Amino acid sequence: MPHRLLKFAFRSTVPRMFREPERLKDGYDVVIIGGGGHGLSAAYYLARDHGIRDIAVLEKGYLGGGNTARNTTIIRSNYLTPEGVKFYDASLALWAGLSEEFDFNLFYSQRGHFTLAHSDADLRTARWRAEVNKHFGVRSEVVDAAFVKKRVPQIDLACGGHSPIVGALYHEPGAIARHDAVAWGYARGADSNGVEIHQNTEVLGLDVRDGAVAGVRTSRGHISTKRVLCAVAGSTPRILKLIDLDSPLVIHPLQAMVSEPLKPWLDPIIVSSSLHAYVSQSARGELVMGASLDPQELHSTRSTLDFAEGLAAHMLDLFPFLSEVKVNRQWAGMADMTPDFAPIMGLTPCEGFFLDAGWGTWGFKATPISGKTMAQTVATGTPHPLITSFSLERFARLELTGEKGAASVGH
Amino acid sequence: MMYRLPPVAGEWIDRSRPLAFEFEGRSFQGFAGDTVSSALAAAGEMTLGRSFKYHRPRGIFSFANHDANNLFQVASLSSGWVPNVRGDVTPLAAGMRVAAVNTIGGLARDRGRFIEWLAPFLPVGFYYKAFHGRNFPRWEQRIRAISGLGRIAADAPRERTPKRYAFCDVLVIGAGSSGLATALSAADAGARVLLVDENAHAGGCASWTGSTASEVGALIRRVADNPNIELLTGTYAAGVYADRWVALVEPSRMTKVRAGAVVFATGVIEQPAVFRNNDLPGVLLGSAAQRLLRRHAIAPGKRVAILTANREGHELARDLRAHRVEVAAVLDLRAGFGGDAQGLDGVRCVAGVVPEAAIAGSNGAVCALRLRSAETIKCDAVLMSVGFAPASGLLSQAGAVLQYDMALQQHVPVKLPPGFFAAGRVSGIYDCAARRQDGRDAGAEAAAYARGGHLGPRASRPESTRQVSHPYPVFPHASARDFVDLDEDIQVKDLLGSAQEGFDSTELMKRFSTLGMGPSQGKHANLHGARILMRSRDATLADTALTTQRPFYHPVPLKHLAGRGFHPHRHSGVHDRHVALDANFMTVGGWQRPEYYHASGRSRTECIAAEVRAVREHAGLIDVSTLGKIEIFGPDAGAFLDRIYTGSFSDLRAGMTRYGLLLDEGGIVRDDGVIARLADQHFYFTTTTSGAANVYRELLLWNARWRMDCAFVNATGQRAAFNLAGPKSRELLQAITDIDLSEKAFPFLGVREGRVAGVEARVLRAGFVSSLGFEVHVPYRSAGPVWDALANASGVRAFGVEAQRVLRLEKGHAIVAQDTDNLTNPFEAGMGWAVRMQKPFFVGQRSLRIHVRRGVRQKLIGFELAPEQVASGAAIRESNLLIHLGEIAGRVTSVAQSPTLGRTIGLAMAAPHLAPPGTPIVIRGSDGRLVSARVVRTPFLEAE
Amino acid sequence: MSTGEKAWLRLAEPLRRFGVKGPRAAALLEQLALTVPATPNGWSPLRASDRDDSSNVVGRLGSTEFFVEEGGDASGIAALEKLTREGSAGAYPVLREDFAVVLGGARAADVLAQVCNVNFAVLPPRVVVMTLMIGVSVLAMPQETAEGRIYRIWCDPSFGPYLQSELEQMVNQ
Amino acid sequence: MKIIHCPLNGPRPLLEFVSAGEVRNAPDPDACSDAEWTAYLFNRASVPGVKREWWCHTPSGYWFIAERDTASDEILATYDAAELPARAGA
Repeated sequence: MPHRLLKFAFRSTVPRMFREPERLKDGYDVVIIGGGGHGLSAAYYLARDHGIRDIAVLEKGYLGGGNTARNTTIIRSNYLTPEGVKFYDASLALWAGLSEEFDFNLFYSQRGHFTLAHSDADLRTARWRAEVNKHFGVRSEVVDAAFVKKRVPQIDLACGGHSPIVGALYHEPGAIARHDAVAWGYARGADSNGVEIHQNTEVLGLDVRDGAVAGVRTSRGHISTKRVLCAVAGSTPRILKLIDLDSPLVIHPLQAMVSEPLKPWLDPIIVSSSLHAYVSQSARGELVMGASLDPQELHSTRSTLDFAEGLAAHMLDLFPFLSEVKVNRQWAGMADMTPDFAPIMGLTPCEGFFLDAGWGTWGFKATPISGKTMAQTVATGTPHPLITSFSLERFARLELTGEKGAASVGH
Repeated sequence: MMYRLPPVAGEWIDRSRPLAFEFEGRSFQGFAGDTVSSALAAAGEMTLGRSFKYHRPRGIFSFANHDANNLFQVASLSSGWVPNVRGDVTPLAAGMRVAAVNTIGGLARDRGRFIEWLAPFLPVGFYYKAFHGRNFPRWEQRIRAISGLGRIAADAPRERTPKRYAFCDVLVIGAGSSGLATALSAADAGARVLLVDENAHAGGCASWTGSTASEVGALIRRVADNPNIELLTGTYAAGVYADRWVALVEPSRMTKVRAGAVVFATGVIEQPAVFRNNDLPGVLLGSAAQRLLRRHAIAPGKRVAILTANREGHELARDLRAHRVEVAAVLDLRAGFGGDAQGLDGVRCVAGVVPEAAIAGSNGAVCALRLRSAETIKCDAVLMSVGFAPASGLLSQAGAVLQYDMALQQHVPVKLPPGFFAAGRVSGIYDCAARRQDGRDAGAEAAAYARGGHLGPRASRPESTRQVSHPYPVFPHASARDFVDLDEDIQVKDLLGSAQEGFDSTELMKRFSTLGMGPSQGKHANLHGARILMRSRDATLADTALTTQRPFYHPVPLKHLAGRGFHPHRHSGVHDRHVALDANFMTVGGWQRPEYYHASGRSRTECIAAEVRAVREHAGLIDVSTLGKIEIFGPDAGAFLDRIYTGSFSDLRAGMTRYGLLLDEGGIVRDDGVIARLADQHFYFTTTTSGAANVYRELLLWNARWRMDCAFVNATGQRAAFNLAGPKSRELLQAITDIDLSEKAFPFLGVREGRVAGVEARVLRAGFVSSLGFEVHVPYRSAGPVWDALANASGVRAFGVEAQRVLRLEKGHAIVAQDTDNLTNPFEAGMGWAVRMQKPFFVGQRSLRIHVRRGVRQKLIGFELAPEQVASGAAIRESNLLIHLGEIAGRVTSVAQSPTLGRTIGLAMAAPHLAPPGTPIVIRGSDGRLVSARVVRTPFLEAE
Repeated sequence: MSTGEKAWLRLAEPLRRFGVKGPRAAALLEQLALTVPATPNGWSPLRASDRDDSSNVVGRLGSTEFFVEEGGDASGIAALEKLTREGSAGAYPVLREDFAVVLGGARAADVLAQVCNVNFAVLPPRVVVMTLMIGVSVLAMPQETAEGRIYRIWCDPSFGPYLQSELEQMVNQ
Repeated sequence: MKIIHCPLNGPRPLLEFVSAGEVRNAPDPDACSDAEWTAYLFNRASVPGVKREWWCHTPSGYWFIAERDTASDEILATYDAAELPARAGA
């Protein structure tokens, strides 16, 4: 038994993991809108690496209650574009050390990640990603169907005879983590570095003077500040509206569902872009399943039956023996999609207003690196080298990233 | 100990039909009408399962699918092992083999029970605070091994259960007395009513709460006799979705019903009292005892104690005595119980009771209940009737607003979305007559709404003031085991601990403690969890919302959701010919297409090479029916195409074709095809196979915006198309057509209409795979004979998609979406020649101007490998990277060994500075080897 | 809802099919003394002389497109083909090689309920429904005949084999 | 599943429709600046609210206009594209 457990037996009270400040101060050095993984991570690195501790994190609801709480926790770096691969690879490097860093177990678990190919077009994309990944030292390989069968003996390679699996992109570093714990870990880290976290605090307005941020109006009073970081994913358009900033973001629901707990049988993460389905088994034994975005714009986390029906059909194409396995719950998050499937990070035309958005279906895996790079960007006022190609102006320059080519299913 | 009673009026079991089954390797017998759990209970089995975390012995608790105590691994005659079967509600079947889930070495000797000894070291969220570090992978493996419940059987078959659509005016969910009354009144108002109940029979709890079995029976008969009402029992509403779209799960089918109006008569979920060892087998809910008694004629014990705080508990006592079950005591948490105890003379009724702990006997089940008064009551069952929570899951899915009513100590719906209604106990109405009245009113309102009408406000709403729920039946114990959530083994201290650590909102507490995350989704736990949290914050439930409730209300098997599983696919008019020719099929855009044709004793590569050679040396035939085929008629047809495609078509002569390139508004290459002008106001053109449907829809959208005078016809599936290609194609085709194919009469890029093999055909001079070739388009139903005529012409060989790829590559033709990607503009793809920038307008033109000004950032080039490289076995594959000075400088988009040229040739998207012909380039093979190649002009093959 | 009698499926051969669309399509039908269904997405017997349960029908798809199915010598279709081929302004030919089946029997509605999310019970009797059937775009037309209510169903011929095999499986259950 | 009232085919489930997003008027390509053009290309009014959108009933290939609240997903009106100028003006 790990020694850490021993102390529990002899300790009656435990300290709060993060304080609950009575009131907002009149001003902060930096205000971060959004108490999800990204906002808290940015706060943590600002305080730890840049000595900026006078920070308020404002969360409309509860800590990590947005997409951090709703995503399906898949972590990988097998992207298609050099900028994407480098960015997410840096994220994985940070992920690996977080549990120790926070002395808080995020259940970061490397399981291996398969992107199944059902056609030669799929294989072409898989190889493209593998080649770019390897060029940057990221462990990805195109493997044959037999290799898939070896790692997942139960899978039906024929997919019921409808779209046989011809191979896959195998990404060994692919991992999952306990999503809530990520927000809590960063919250604890930020809190211990002096950051104030204010839950149930909604941003109602932004003061802008001569094109520069001056303050934030909240449901709990006014704050003056010269630097604001917006990290609110699906709510980004609402915030941008407050300073009349246009963006290419469109909000789409991203749905998921989870089965009853089963004894462990599925080790790696399985994604099929042709079947629009992905699945992994959590530490609790639940199958966490998802598919691609809902096609229409919608600012809601409602669930649909046709999503569950379609996904179930594809799950049974891959794993016919799951017919009697029950789905416990479905839910949805609001994904802020960009035209080129890459995030929007960095400075904006409004001085002092920094944007961390466009996280679509890939935000969770970027939690550490988005925080780290945005922290440096906010601290220095110039974009971190890893995020220069994710700038908001790229659209005006008609210089989109090429990530879309690999993102038919964003997991 | 539980045991079977003599026949009970209205029992659900059929004593004439005994069913033999097996549990944990031992033989048992129940009756038809039993559930797995009731059959075991009748046989005196108290421990039916082990808990999720501590592996504590568990037995029947809610007997209503509101807890996860009795989850089984079940193998029936019809299926292999099925995990997580809910024994409380699963009908017993003959020959079932049943075992408890989540045990190590069987239920009785479960080695997992020792985990409980570690309990002091495992506080709430302990796993967040330990196991990390170097050894995590090892720890995680162990944690995974002990977590989870049932086991999958990898050899279980794919079950194909049907799904159906249904429509009704009024859907009533719940066939208790409120639901039955609702259905009848809605039907009387002329509505077509669908009435569903998750139980095997209608009636709900009515027969033991105020009505007699015969009264309920009468209601049920009236419903059965009413032609406007369809009653589905053993069917639960799993989810409520937009526009009153409701998923009904039947044992072997899912029905998706569209309801004009929905009435929730879902009743309530009884909530336990929380005290030490309240999870012991033999400690169960009063309503569970009632179900066992009335439906399955099972006595909850030989000597039972009733822990109550409402009239229902005293009624239960009366009921048990009426069935000759000894009631040791009625222990009421309330200071007094007024008239509730009437008719219980001889039974000890105590008020103001505070429970201390249940005590386990040698069999692991309860043998006594100790009170704070230090008194101990010997009993083999403790029945808890201390309060209820509304079965509001479906209501909140529908968007209802529920509020906590302090008088009732229950959440009640205060606002329902249009078309939704609630009736009975779910609204806090408990008195039986009032429930029926409420149902009648709701039924009338629902029927009116479904007809598009609306009834005014009700004259009077039945009073709902009788308090049946104790405000705080929670009695924490110093040494815990006072369970709030039995699914997850969550005790009071766990919730207090979570709050203490800062997880002090309902959502955060749920997530940190996993309260309500188990298989029963907190049906018996969320309310007390919220009560404990609120008390710890000196607040009341009126100050907070319950955590959001999402689908599904009860879990749904994947097979029900998946249904039969349909996979729409398309067959060309000559699919049977391909089969006869032993084609190797591939799926493209929903079509089954020949990849290549097997030739005995030849490898795939050899077959493809032979097909290529046939085209180069003689003539080959390929089925290109999958190409999109669109016709445009009308005065504006030409002008419309000018605006859609990059080229110009209004000046195209009738009888001629021109290459068409389609961009999106961003100037990115989207699709291409050949556009033929058949007459002044009539164009016929092709699109890529996978683009067909979208391009047609997009054209319709553009014209919905432009409103030009032209009409569109999608002929994709209606016409077959075959390409006869190769030096001999002309003379072979000429033999079976009345069209003059001579170069003069039918020049390159020409199009003609005439007869081929006696069939009306459109013939296009095509150059995609060979300098000389004819694409023959004929009606779908005439495809067979035309194909035969072409295929049987002397020396013609059928070729597939793979050969076509090689052939077009030799001709240097790019394939959209293979040689281009989401960022490619026409100039980068070497298709600038097809773009008329000087036209007044075309889709994508404005963006192209920007692209042009900025200059190309990549260029599609042709390359060939040095022969010695090929000799040395260097293998280049599509998507391999071009490397220049250690950096990525492009990628291979197409590559093939050309049988005609005897060289490895390919196309690559490369940095512009590498584009000039003759430039040496380096390609990194998949094996990491660097292979040198040379940029060459395309086409690789000028003319055959 | 269902009697003991089963549902049946029959291929609608040897009827012929043809279509005409465009602003003057209706005029063309009238010129040939063929019926023009009064309302969009309605159908009627092809000629005034055809009975309600005739296999000769004309359906109106939207407002300016028409779909004709005709047996016997199919003279109506022949005339339409001729005129449109010669190029009649505003009325354009639509090749119709559709896969065509007839679904009937007491339990036909039960089969439909498994493949199609349209409530025919509440639709007018002479309606042509453009909808999806297990993933395939179809035209469906209810008709009262001596055999009771039947459903005439058409779809893109390349989907024919798929639709036929799925429908047959369900009919046989 | 949501019901959409197609002006041509009547109420049908969402399954039968695809959307092309908001009705937007392109700036004059010859008069507008690159910035105006790229703004038209990419930027969206993605604040929740009632929007006029293009919808297509796929089995009939019929495009029409739907006014939809992107917060509640409620569809307030559907009509033929020919009515667009009048409605947009209104």
